[in-house]
Amino acid sequence: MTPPLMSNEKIRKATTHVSQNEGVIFEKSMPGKRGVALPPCEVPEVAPDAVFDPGSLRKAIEDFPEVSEVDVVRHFTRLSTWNYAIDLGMYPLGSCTMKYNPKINEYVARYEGFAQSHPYLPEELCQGNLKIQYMLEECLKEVTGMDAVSLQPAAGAQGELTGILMIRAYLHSQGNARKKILIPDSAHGTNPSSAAIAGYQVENIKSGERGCVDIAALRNAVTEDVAALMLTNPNTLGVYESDLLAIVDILHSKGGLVYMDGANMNALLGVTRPGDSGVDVMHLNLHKTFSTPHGGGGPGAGPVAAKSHLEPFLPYPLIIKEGDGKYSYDFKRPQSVGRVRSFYGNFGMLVRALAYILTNGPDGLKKTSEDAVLNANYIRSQLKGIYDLPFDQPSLHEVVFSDKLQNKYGVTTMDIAKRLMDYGFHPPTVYFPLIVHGALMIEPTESESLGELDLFIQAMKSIAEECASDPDLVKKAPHNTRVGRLDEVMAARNPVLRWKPKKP
Amino acid sequence: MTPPLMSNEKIRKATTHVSQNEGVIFEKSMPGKRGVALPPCEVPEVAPDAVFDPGSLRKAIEDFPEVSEVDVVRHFTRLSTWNYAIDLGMYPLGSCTMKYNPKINEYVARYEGFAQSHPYLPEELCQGNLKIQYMLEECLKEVTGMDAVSLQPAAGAQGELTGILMIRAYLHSQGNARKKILIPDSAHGTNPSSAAIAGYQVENIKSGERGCVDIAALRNAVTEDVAALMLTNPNTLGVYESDLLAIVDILHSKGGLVYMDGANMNALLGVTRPGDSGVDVMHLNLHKTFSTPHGGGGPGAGPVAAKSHLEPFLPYPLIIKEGDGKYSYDFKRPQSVGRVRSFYGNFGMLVRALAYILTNGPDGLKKTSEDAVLNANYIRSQLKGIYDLPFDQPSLHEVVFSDKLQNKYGVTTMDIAKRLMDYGFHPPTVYFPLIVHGALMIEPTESESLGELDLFIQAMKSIAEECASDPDLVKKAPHNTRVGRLDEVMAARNPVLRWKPKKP
Amino acid sequence: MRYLPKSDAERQHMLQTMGLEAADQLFSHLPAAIRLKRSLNLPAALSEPALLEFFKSCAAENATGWVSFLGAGMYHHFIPVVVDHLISRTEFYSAYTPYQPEVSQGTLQAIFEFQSLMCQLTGMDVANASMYDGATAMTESALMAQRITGRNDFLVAETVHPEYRQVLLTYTKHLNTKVRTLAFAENGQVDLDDLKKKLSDKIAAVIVQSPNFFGNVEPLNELAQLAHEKGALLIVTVAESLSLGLLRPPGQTTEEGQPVADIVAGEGQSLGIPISYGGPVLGFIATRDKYVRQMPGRLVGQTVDTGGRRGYVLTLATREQHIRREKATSNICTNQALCALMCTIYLSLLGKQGLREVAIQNVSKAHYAIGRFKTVETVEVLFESPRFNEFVIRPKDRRKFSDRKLWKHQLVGGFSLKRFYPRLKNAELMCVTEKTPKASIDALVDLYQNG
Amino acid sequence: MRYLPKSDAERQHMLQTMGLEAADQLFSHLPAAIRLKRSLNLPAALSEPALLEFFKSCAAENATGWVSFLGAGMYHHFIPVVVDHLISRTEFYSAYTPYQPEVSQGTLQAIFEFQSLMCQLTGMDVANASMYDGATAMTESALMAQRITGRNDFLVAETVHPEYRQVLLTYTKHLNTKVRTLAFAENGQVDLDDLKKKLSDKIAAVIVQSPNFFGNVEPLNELAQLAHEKGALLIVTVAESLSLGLLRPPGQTTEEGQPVADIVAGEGQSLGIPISYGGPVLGFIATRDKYVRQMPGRLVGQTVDTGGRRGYVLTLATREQHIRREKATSNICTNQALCALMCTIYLSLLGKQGLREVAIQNVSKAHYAIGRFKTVETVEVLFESPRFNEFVIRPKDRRKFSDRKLWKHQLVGGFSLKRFYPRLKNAELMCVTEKTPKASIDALVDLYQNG
Ligand SMILES: Cc1ncc(COP(=O)(O)O)c(C=O)c1O
Ligand SMILES: Cc1ncc(COP(=O)(O)O)c(C=O)c1O
Repeated sequence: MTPPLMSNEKIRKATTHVSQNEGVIFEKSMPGKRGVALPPCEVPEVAPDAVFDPGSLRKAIEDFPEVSEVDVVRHFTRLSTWNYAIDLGMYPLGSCTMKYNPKINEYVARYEGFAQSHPYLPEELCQGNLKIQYMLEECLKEVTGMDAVSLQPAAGAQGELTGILMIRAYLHSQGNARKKILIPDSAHGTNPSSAAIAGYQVENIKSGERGCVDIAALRNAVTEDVAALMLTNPNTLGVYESDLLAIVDILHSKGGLVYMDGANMNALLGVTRPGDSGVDVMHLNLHKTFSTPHGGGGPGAGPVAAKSHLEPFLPYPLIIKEGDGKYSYDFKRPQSVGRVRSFYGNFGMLVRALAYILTNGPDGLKKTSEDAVLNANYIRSQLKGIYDLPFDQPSLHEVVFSDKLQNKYGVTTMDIAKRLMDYGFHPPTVYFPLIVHGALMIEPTESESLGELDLFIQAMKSIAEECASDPDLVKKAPHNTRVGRLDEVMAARNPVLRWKPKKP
Repeated sequence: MTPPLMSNEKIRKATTHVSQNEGVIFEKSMPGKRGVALPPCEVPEVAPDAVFDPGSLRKAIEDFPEVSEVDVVRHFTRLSTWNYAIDLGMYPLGSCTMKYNPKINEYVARYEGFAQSHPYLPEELCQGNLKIQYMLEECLKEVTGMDAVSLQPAAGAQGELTGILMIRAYLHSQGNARKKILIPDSAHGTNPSSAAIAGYQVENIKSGERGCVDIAALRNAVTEDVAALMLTNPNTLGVYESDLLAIVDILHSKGGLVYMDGANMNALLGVTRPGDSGVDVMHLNLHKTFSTPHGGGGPGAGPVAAKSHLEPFLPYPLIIKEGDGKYSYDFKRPQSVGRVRSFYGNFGMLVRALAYILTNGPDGLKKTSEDAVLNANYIRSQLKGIYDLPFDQPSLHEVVFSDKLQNKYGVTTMDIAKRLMDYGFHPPTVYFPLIVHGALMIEPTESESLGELDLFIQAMKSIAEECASDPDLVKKAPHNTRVGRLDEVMAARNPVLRWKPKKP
Repeated sequence: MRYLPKSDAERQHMLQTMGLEAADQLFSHLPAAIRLKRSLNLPAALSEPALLEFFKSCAAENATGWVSFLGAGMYHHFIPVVVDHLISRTEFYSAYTPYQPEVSQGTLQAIFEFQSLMCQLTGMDVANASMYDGATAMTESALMAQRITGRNDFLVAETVHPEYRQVLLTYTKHLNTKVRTLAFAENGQVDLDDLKKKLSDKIAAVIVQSPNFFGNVEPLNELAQLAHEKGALLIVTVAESLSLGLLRPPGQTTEEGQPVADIVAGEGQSLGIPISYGGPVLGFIATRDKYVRQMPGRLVGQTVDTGGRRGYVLTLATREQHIRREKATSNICTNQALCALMCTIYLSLLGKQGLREVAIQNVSKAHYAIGRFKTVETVEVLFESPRFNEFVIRPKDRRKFSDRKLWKHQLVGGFSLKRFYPRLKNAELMCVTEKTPKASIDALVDLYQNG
Repeated sequence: MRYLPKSDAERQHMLQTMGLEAADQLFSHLPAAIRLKRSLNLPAALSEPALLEFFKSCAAENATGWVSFLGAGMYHHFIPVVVDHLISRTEFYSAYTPYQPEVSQGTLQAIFEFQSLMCQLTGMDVANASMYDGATAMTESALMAQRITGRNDFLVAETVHPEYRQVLLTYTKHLNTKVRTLAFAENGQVDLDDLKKKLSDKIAAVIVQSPNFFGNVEPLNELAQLAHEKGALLIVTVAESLSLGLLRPPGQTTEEGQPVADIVAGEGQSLGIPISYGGPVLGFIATRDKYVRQMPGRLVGQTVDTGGRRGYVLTLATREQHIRREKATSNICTNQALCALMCTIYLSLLGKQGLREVAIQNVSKAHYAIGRFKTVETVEVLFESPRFNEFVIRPKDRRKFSDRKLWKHQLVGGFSLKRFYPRLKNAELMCVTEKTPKASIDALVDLYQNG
């Protein structure tokens, strides 16, 4: 094994340091330990078998953890130190918009008045929550240039499904729900998957030479069978679909609609509004553009924004502001696609997103997009030539390189990604979009300082040199993490998906 | 340089992992960056030179940081990851009682009603604060067996000073403040220092063969010049001064008093009360026994507890509970030693300490001491023979070994301490108490599980083997930390105590 | 702009390295026609104190600190502060999905533990890394049942949470799927006769909730037997997952070794997650090993690294949208990972004994309340079958007093069932948990008694 | 017992390895006579919910959310939530004093930054790692002056915070030290004639506060000249350290190159630390290089490791009690490190511009209030010399309305000076900061106006 590399001239951003080991929580269990003391019950305790048929009761849960509060705190604190995090450094996952999560947002979302409010509180007793949702809807309408918003979808993918279901319901109301959804081959996997769940056939359209929608090909593909085009814009190459107006036209002229995946809106705040280009419906990822934390995989929030002709089809309930300034829910939405999740969406995320918008204001949001685009272009300009840039279109918020120049040394994108860990960075998104072979998709976001960007660029350059001078070093990376490269094949071949006690 | 050791058979508790580098905050500064937006001023802004003589105004502060919120969050988050912490593992610093800091205590101390309360609020408007202090005083009286408590001292050392000043004032009121304070040579440095600040000569008394106060020597030393004996009990060897009753007698019979350094009360909760043994005045370290966090060096709280004859001399104000259940401050304390700090002590720490006591209750506190003593004795029993135990008296909450057995390989206590870092532990207290040459003072506290204790024991045994088999490995430790052994001599010879911009 | 770590001079410098002069040029390739030519019409930026003030005032417009008897899918339970303390570590909340395992072992191991705990709670072999909420978990497990059985239709008990049923409809009504409801019997449980009548070989799954929407525990063994006889799966949804601390896990076989639930899908909010107006909460799905490849959502699996050290990775991704695209088992991508972490911490703290004790406190307090209501002549207690912490009452004359009267005492009454069950006009679903003070129960009952 | 991570079986096992049977045997060597033979008479253990309830009720007995005009040494300033977020990292708050630098670089570098910032703010060469509070910082700097000058006595302005002066007395009255007070002139500043009269070659230091207890800025240059002429040091204490963002740093020399303060010792609470009923707060001492070996308290210094990498350690420990024992410069050991960290984070966030702007907002709002009070006929504004954010008013007839009347409006008036200055009966020290809403100032003035 290559000896782990300490911080050195090459590796400037990081070094190595002691890191605590820790087994799974079950391995810390010891009969009789407790992590919580309950208050006394206040009322006479009822024996379970006095209420339930003994057959419907469970025995003590075998092997369930028994640990003290100290054990729990140590366990999860130690685990936490094994993670990379935004507050530790740049997290350049393309398409993920890993921006700074403001602490003030975490603070306000935890106000008791929000955190303890029950979704079935009478409207009069939760006007604050209604107001927040209403304001956020107004803000998102303005940012997108759309006419109506539903905050219900729990994440981007659910926003997509909701939007496509709305398109279906709309077209159905026009007499024909149609059969197909067109999706560029550069799209995120959730797009085809959402379209399929909405009952549509998916037809992939090949990207043109420049990585964008090929207008001629699109024109051919759009028939009366096509319900809609799902378009990511800027697309997953970080490139603005400059033909958007024409694209919209093509669809509309055949009675089809345009759905926009707004996951990449971080490039466009205050710059251009999809609604103004004729997009019919779109979703936003509040956990990308609007800074709500990713939480190690979720929760997010994927509001849907639509033009007025689609408004009747939004999920119920909608929020209305009455003449007297009071807010209420409107459940009587006969054309609605229905409910896509219980209650009102991931409300806690909505609070955070509104806090983000109010803190930034219109100028701040615009500057945010400008800086995000500036950062991506700066990286691009510094790494171009060192890494292959498969599409030379102007970049917005992210830039996609490939491993082509490194392949000749037997090094792949995955190796480069792992080696970046030794340099103290989280890797970029890899092997996506699928239209780029060996893609390295880099989205710095606006949260990176020039210093951090320069460190990243230096690391990428240094790795490119290593690929030539010592390819094995890169291929065997990471060396400085607490575990080496993990065997994903074995995990899938012989799935161990839960802990079980060792057989004695 | 020895290559850093990864987790292996020997080193079970830890491995190494990437760790972010970070310069000082000034090095991240860039003119024009900001970390805060102020609200508008609401009133007309006053030009400073309209109020102040221009000569009394400052220019912009040269080289003061200009950074964004993101920079600040990253900076301090990265720094934090360079620290060891209780929630990462055992922190066996002897005499420091590094126990678990309950999270609930942090939570309640931050209630706005406490955190935002001004010390000059009229008593009627801060009854909650008065009640908390009153209750804590009552609890501490019960735990110590003393008659009165002042919560004012900010830390243990200030508690000592307060206590000695009270002794001086008391003796003075009896006609003669006397000249000397006797202090065993095993005492913590704050004891002689506090006595000196209180205007006393310090006379060291040599510990007896068994590490405890030598009764005969003491009897000789106690004259009419002696104001008091300052006694740590259990002493800094972790040994109970079994002759306490005799010691008290000797002092009292000559008109002297007994001050007890109660820093080690974690051994004695519910077991024995200093007041019941005749101690006149003592302090407690709430940041040791009562779980308030150490904060990287403070704040703490060092309440003083006294017998009734010393009560008139406590710092003012005292808290009284009136007949109607209202609380108030009593400032009219003509014999008081005066005020030792502003306001009412480290109130936030008092809230935490009371929360700790109320959570544990009487049984929990006793069990706490039992477990603390059990843990120390378990370590002792496992490491005895492998490390030299200079004093064979029964241990309470801590055990003191020496490096005698390792010296023959050229390895010292400091080397062993540093090598423990590679094993994922914080080192014990080293070279204290002074009466043990090369002391390794180990206080596990009750917060350690059997698993963690066993890992520690295994690490200590493994290091002992390394001392014999590969002494250089130990002498050059630590190897797995982000910086190697630091040059303390250079730091003191050529002090660089503040950042300055590099000269261009 | 305090979130933007750049000075104007730095921006200028960066632009210059690219031969640009102004940031606007970065967008110059966008068609002029679609550029926004004005500022966004949004409120001006707020300082931090002003922001705090704003949200404080919003929060104050909600009833805060009141005692509520609302349950119906979201439950007020006590959550130790340790949970929030730990999830507030930036390494947890600001991390992304653990696609790169070598720098994400903390999240991965925690999810692995979550999966393990959910298996223990539900009596199943395998559980996924989370779903959006109980409603979508149930819905996606229905789609899963379609894939497993190759059948299309569902029978859903009317005692399943009405909003869960609404979501199921949303996800299926455009497909060729029939969703029929099963009536409830007088004791509040599923009407077995109705089930027998409606079961057929078109039915992919029978879907019930237990404890059901009225708080009653369903006769799962009987339901399973009937469903399985016709080749349908039994999906058990659990909205009050704390009940799993006391009740027989639906995934466990009967005493006779017969399978009961084939999929357990539910809502984990009760297990350490603040109610937060209904979201973010925690959907979960657990099933048997043989169905794992039909499961939606992420899964973490154990593996080893190059040095043979144990580690964890996302696995079986061929089920998922980023690999399988339109053929994926689900479109879910971002899930509710942080809520799963809360649940993992909560369950670790409560532990074997604590979880059982809390469950028993819920039963005890609810039954205390039921007992009290039974002494009130003007109130009827409906649905006499075993209950966990919810029950239905029907005041004979609810007009006797208004909700407002309760509000004056900072009490919020139960959930009015007429919204979803017009037949049950005037009936209210009451929830009593370990957090409901006895004094509030007494006060509420007194108000119902005396108006 | 949730803080004790051991089962009874484990305890038993551990005891057995030592040949013991019961934990009590661990204490059997203690004399029986002094063993406590009963349980401690303390309240029974509280569960977490009960504990929260208790402290919530205590907090609610304090006036919460009111607007107060109290200052007098503790100041209400806005603190960004980032400060608390960061100090809540367990690696900061649960760490010990950084005696072992290789595993404590986070704390050490942060203290080094704190020292650097305090030097910048005070205009001094060197600052220590913190003292308990402003009062003890001032007191210990007085003792330091004794060591430096070899002299014994002090002249202390009566406009120094009265509690600081009380602490100075506590620390010195048993020594052979005379502490005399300096009167204040009609404009609120130190009476220079009184100073001239009282200065002698016995005086170790002249001690003043600026802005002083009445809010007035002292004429430091003149004071320094007079003190230095007689070989005394000038100690400047600062209670409202935010003023250092705007006012000339006392450590800076005059335009003519003359030294002003020799030691600056004060209270840093204003710089990011919650008021918390007066503690924990943040004492600091800064001085010139030449006096560093007489400084009390910890110091962090820069050094290198075996590989030449930059690092930080505690240094110059030969001044301290653990090395020098009775000859140490101070007995301080535990200090206020976490508060120093808060201050470091706060100053980093505010930065060069922000700090100045907050200071100006304080001046502006205070002067707005002064202006408003000057329009009230029945109120006199005392002490006409430059002020930062505090000022003294004297209502001609304070009986016109009671404090209770203010309280009804959730306002708390100024600090009544008669407690420390019987001569100033009826006078009140008012503090107005950036946090005081204009509306509250207006409301207060109106109440003084209209009774
Ligand atoms: C372009 C794009 N579309 C859609 C999604 C799906 O969003 P979510 O993960 O919130 O479901 C993502 C994010 O993963 C994305 O990057
Ligand atoms: C035995 C003993 N006495 C006194 C002290 C001083 O306490 P503090 O650091 O709180 O001033 C300490 C702690 O450092 C100690 O261990």
